[in-house]
Order: sequence, then structure tokens, then C-alpha cells
Amino acid sequence: MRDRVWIFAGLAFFVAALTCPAWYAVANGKASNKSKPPNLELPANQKECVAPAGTMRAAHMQMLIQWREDVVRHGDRRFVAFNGKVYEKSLTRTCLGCHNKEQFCDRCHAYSGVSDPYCWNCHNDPQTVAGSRTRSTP
Amino acid sequence: MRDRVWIFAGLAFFVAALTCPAWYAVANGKASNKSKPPNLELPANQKECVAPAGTMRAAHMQMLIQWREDVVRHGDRRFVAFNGKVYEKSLTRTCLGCHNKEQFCDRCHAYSGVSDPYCWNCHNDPQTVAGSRTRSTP
Amino acid sequence: MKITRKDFLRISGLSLLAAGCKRAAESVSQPASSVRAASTQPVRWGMVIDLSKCREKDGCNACIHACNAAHNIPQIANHAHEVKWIWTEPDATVFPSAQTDFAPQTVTETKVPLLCNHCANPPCTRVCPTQATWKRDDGIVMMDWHRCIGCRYCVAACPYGSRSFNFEDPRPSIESINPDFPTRTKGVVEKCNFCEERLARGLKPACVDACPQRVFTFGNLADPESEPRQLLRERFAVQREPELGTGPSVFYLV
Amino acid sequence: MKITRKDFLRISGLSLLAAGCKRAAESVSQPASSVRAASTQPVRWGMVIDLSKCREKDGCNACIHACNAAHNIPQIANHAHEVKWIWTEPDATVFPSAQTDFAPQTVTETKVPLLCNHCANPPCTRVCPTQATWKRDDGIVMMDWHRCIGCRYCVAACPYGSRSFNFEDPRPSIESINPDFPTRTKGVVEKCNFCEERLARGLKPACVDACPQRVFTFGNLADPESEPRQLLRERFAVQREPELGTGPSVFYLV
Repeated sequence: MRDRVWIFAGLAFFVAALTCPAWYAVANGKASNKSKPPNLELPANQKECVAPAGTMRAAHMQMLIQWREDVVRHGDRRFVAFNGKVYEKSLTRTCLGCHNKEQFCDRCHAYSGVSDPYCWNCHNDPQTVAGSRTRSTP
Repeated sequence: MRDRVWIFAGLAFFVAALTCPAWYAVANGKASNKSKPPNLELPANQKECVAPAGTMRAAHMQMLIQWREDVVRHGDRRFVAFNGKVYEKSLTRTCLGCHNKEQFCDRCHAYSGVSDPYCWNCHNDPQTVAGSRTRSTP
Repeated sequence: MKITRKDFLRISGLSLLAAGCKRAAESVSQPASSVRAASTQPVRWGMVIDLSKCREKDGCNACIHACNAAHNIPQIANHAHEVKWIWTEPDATVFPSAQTDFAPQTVTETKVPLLCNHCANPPCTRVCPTQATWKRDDGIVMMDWHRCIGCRYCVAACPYGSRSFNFEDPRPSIESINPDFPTRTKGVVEKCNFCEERLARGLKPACVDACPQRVFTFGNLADPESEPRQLLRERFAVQREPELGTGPSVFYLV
Repeated sequence: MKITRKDFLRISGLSLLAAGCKRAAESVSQPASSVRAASTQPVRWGMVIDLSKCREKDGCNACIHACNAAHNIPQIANHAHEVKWIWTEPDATVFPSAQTDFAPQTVTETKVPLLCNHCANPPCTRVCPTQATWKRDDGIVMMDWHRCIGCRYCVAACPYGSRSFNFEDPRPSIESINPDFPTRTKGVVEKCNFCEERLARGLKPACVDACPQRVFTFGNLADPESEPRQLLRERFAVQREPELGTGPSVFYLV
């Protein structure tokens, strides 16, 4: 029973070490930013997405992988949405046809700490590319 | 000196054995045929050959081999005769164009004991072949 | 009405049997009908290239420019790192067995357009360890760049040199990026896809539409009445190295 | 006039020297002039066979009958003992690499006339141990049946099956012997001689003259203005298995 002090001191240190990133974030005021959602620019010309916002927020990555498999491996480009509307399964044409990558995708990804998925190693943001195109052909 | 009888008897027997084919031929009357030349049928339409008769008699085989080499291996078919006349180097067309194989060549070859040279394994006697042709196409 | 235990068991058994029969009937009839649909309308995309027309405008290269623009093909100065989907080589190099010593120079030296042959028996797809490249039902030898691990087995397997490896990031070498088509990234293999993305929209391949001489005739080789099949009936055609048994879908009218 | 011993020796020596110089000059100038003559008028006999014309009258075989009659080719029932100078095989067999899956049957199944290719680099002549077969200056691959010992090395060397061996005496199998041409004898090899015996008389080969469709164009391949060279300039031609490097002198217009 005389080791009780050491045992509890060790446990306290372990818990402190485990939670130190959170304390560090609190000290730097980041956690407070996290608590308020990022300023996302929504599409001006469309009111509804290919799925309800909650589904998109939780599972857009699974949907994109499903679209990828459908298009590339099965040549199936037709997506029938929850409300019966038909969309093309295309990141560039459908998603980026409404959403602005920088103002929507990138901001939320940066907020969530999952910035720069390697989609963009190959897939192009029409707006960025249009800028580079304009620059490259003066 | 007492062996002289045996020696001369042996010599006489040896000479008799050596000359026996000649005696045998005389006994059968063949040598008498040999002494008179074979009855060769000369071409009716030509008076002179590609070379004088003596040359042809002695060396027609060398000439035929020369012609063969010239024609087959050098494509040289033109023969200028001793008298300036030009002939085609051809057994069938030139030689057999005048001479009758059976009545001329074969008779002399048979008389000389050199019958059936293998020329005729491949080369054709126009007269024999003409006969066979007539027979084969009734 | 009261049912006995025996009746209950009898009814449940029959219901299960009926449900089972229905599923069995469905599973038998469904594949059969899809097979039937496929056999009535089979597709094998193919191309006939008329070299005599191409020869009339030697050095044109409109097909190559169209493909490069459509598919973000980088123009890399280092020849060892070159990426190409459609390119040209001299006739005498492409068809060494179809040359005679006495053919005119205009024939032997003209440039022949080359692209992936989309073989009936593609050697490249057999060796791919990740199935990143495979043959579609419509005959297109397709690539999934998401899956490619850059092993380059397919590059070694292709007897036609139709595949290129990205030794470097291609983007700095693309003058003007077409946003509708992905660029590739360092470490993946790429090649002509017969403009699969255009076919899906009912368009013909970019090179076919771009050619001012109408050198390319694209269509369904499985359909005896298609344009390419008609040409192959009427004129003498050759394939690239047919003795290898790859069954190229690209044909050349000499 | 009296000549001294010294003068005599001097004159004799000069005369001998002069005579020697004359012979040396002759021996140098003669081959040079003959080489020059050969280079101004070189000959390489060759043939162009127009398969499209031949196809129009499939099964005609007039060329084969003319050759058989001219050269006393035996008609032997036993296929293993067959002797042939010109014969036919289906297009798909002769040119397997020039076939596509979509060519019409009328093309793939028609019979193609085949004969000795009179190659520029004949493999058959290299292997002959007696020089019974050799290549003439005019390109004809010739046979000297007087020298043939029947070893059949040439039969094995020819990649075109153009040579036949006489396993039996051919004469009984010749319906009607042409006396102007020798038959062959048991134990020798034979093949097409490009009608060398007719060329010597200014005639064209028997098959050329016999063809009612004028399928065969015979001439001097070394002359750029000759008929076969003109055809080879204008139309697409193939040789049999050119990849072997034999350099066939027989060309086929497809």
C-alpha cells in the first residue's frame, strides 16, 4: 500500500501525456476554431446535391470511390439520385460543375485535417486549369 | 637345262590362255564381222557434220561433254564449226536433227561394245518419243 | 380454424420449397437472358487506317495533335521519358515484311500512324499483377490509373511499344490542360484508350474526327455491315505482326 | 649487218619484256571491260504475279499444264513422290501474315501459283556439295542434273518447298514426252528453271505465255523501266517469307 503514491503519479503522467495534443490545441486557440464550422461557399446555381447534405458529409468519399469503379471499370456513367434526378458520375463535370474546389472542398478538408487527397494528382480543377491555360497562352 | 621343256610348255599355256577369247571369237565367226564396219545410216539431208568425220569418230564424246558444260553451266549455246558454220550446241536438236539414233549411234555403239551410255536416261530420241506420243494419244 | 402441428409443418415446408424454386428459376433465367442480349449486339471496336490517303498529306500529324490535346499528353524533351498515345514511324520500320526492294520511296518512307492495337488477345493485360489494365467486353484494352503500381510488366509485354511510363510528373510538360480528362501522375503507365470517354458520349475517337484526309475508319468489327468491315472486305489490309497471335483491332490498308 | 652477242641479248630481252607487258595489260584490261559491260546491262530475271487477276479465274491451272508439258513433269499418283515446278496453295497458307480475320473467303481461299523464287540469296545453292545447283549471273537458280548426286541437301534448305526429288524413274509417269527437253532420272532433284531454255531463244517462260489472264509479268528486275519494276512501283507487292532474307525474285500483287 506504500506504493500507492507512485502508482497514481504514474497514471496521472500517462493521462497527461496522452491528452497533451488536445491541451496544446486549446492553448493555441485551434480547438475554438474547430468548434465553429468553416466558411463554405455553396453553389449559387443549384439548391440540391446528388444526395442529402448529411449523406454527402458523411460518405462522399465512399460515393466517389463507387463512381470511380462504375465509370472506369464498368463504363457505367449514369447516376440516379435519391430524388430520381439523373447525373453523370464525374468528379470534374458533376461535383466541380457546381462546387468550387478551393472555396468548398479545400476549406472543409483543411478544417478536417484531411487536406490534399491524391485525387488532385491527376484530376483537374477546371477553374485552376482555366487560369493556367489563360496564362500559358497569352 | 633339263627344265626347258616345262618352261616352254608353261609359256605356251600362258599365251594360249591369254589369247583364248580371240580364238573363241574366230571360232564363232565374230571377229570376221568386226573387221567389216557396221552398216551406219548417214543423214540424207546433210553432207557434212559439225566437225570432220575423223574428229567426230575419235572425239564426239569429248565434244558432247564440252557442249554440256557450255550450255548448262555457261548458257553458251552457239557452236562455230571448223568451216565457219554456226550450230546450236544440242544433242537432241543438232545431232539427232540429222542422225537417226537407232540406225547410226546405237549401231556403232553396239559394234564398239559401248552401248547404252546414260545420256539416254534423260535425253530423248525425238523419233522414239514421237512414236510413244502417237501411241499415248490415240 | 385450428391447424394441427402436422398441417403447420406441411404448409411451412411447401412455402419454403416454393420460395426456393422461385429463386432458382430467377438465377437460371437472368444470366441466360443477359447472354442472349450480348450475343445479339456484340461490340468489338476497331479501326482501319488507309495509308494511301495518309500518304497524300505526309507530315500532317493532325491526329496526333488532337489526341495530345484531348488526353493531356505531356511533351517531354527527354526522349527516354517520352509519353505517346498515337505517333508515327516509317512504313519500312512498321511493316518490314511487307517491303520489297523495288517499292517506291514514297511508300517505304512515309510515316505510318501507330496506336494501341486493342488486341483480341492482349499480352499486356495478362501480365498485370493488379488488373489495372484489362480488356473490356467491347474490345478496348483499358487502364485504371487508380490501380496501376508502375511495375511496367505491361510495357515489357506489349510487342508494339504502345505503352509509356511516367518517369516524371507530366503536368509541367503539358502546355494546356484539358480539365475534362485527368492528367496522369509520376509512376503510372498510360496508353491510347480508343477515346473510350468520347465513345461513351456517342462521339468517334479524337484522331478519327481530326484527320482532314478521313484516313481513319472507326467502327464495330463484330458487325459485318460496319464501315471497317466493309473496307476489310473490299481492300487488302495488314495488321502489325499478326504472327504473334495478338489479334490487333487496328488494320492498315496499304 | 652483223650483230654482236651483246646486241642479240639486248634485243631478245626487250622483246620478251614487251610481250610480257602486252599480256599483263590484256589481263588487266579484259576483266575490267567485262565488268563494265556487266554493270551497264545487268540482268536479274524476276516475276510479278497479279493475284487479283488470278482470282478472277480460280482453278484455271493453264500455267501448270504449260509447264508440265514443256518440262516433262511426271504426274505421280503417290503424293510422297510428287514432282512439281509450278503448283498452287491456298492464299491463307502461302501468306499467313497477310491475312486478317475479316478478309473475304474469295481472297483467303483462292489458289496462289507457287514456283521457285530464284532468290537473290538462295539457301539451296549454298548447301549443294557438288555445285549441281548454283545462281547464274542473271539471277536464275539453275540445276545441272549431270552433277546432282541426289543428297537432297537443297530440298531441306529451300524454305519454299520448291524442289522435288525423283524417288522413281519419271518416264513412265509422263503422258507425252517433249523431246526438246530432257526428262530427269531416278535419284536427282529438280525444280523450276524460269524456262531458261526458252529465255535463251528470246521467249518468255511457258507459264507466262500460257496464262489467259496475263497474271504473270516477267522481266529484268535490274532495269528500273522493266514491266515488273513498273508494277512494283505502282502497286503493293509481297514476297514469300521475306524475313528469311532470301530475297525472292517472285513478287505477288495482292
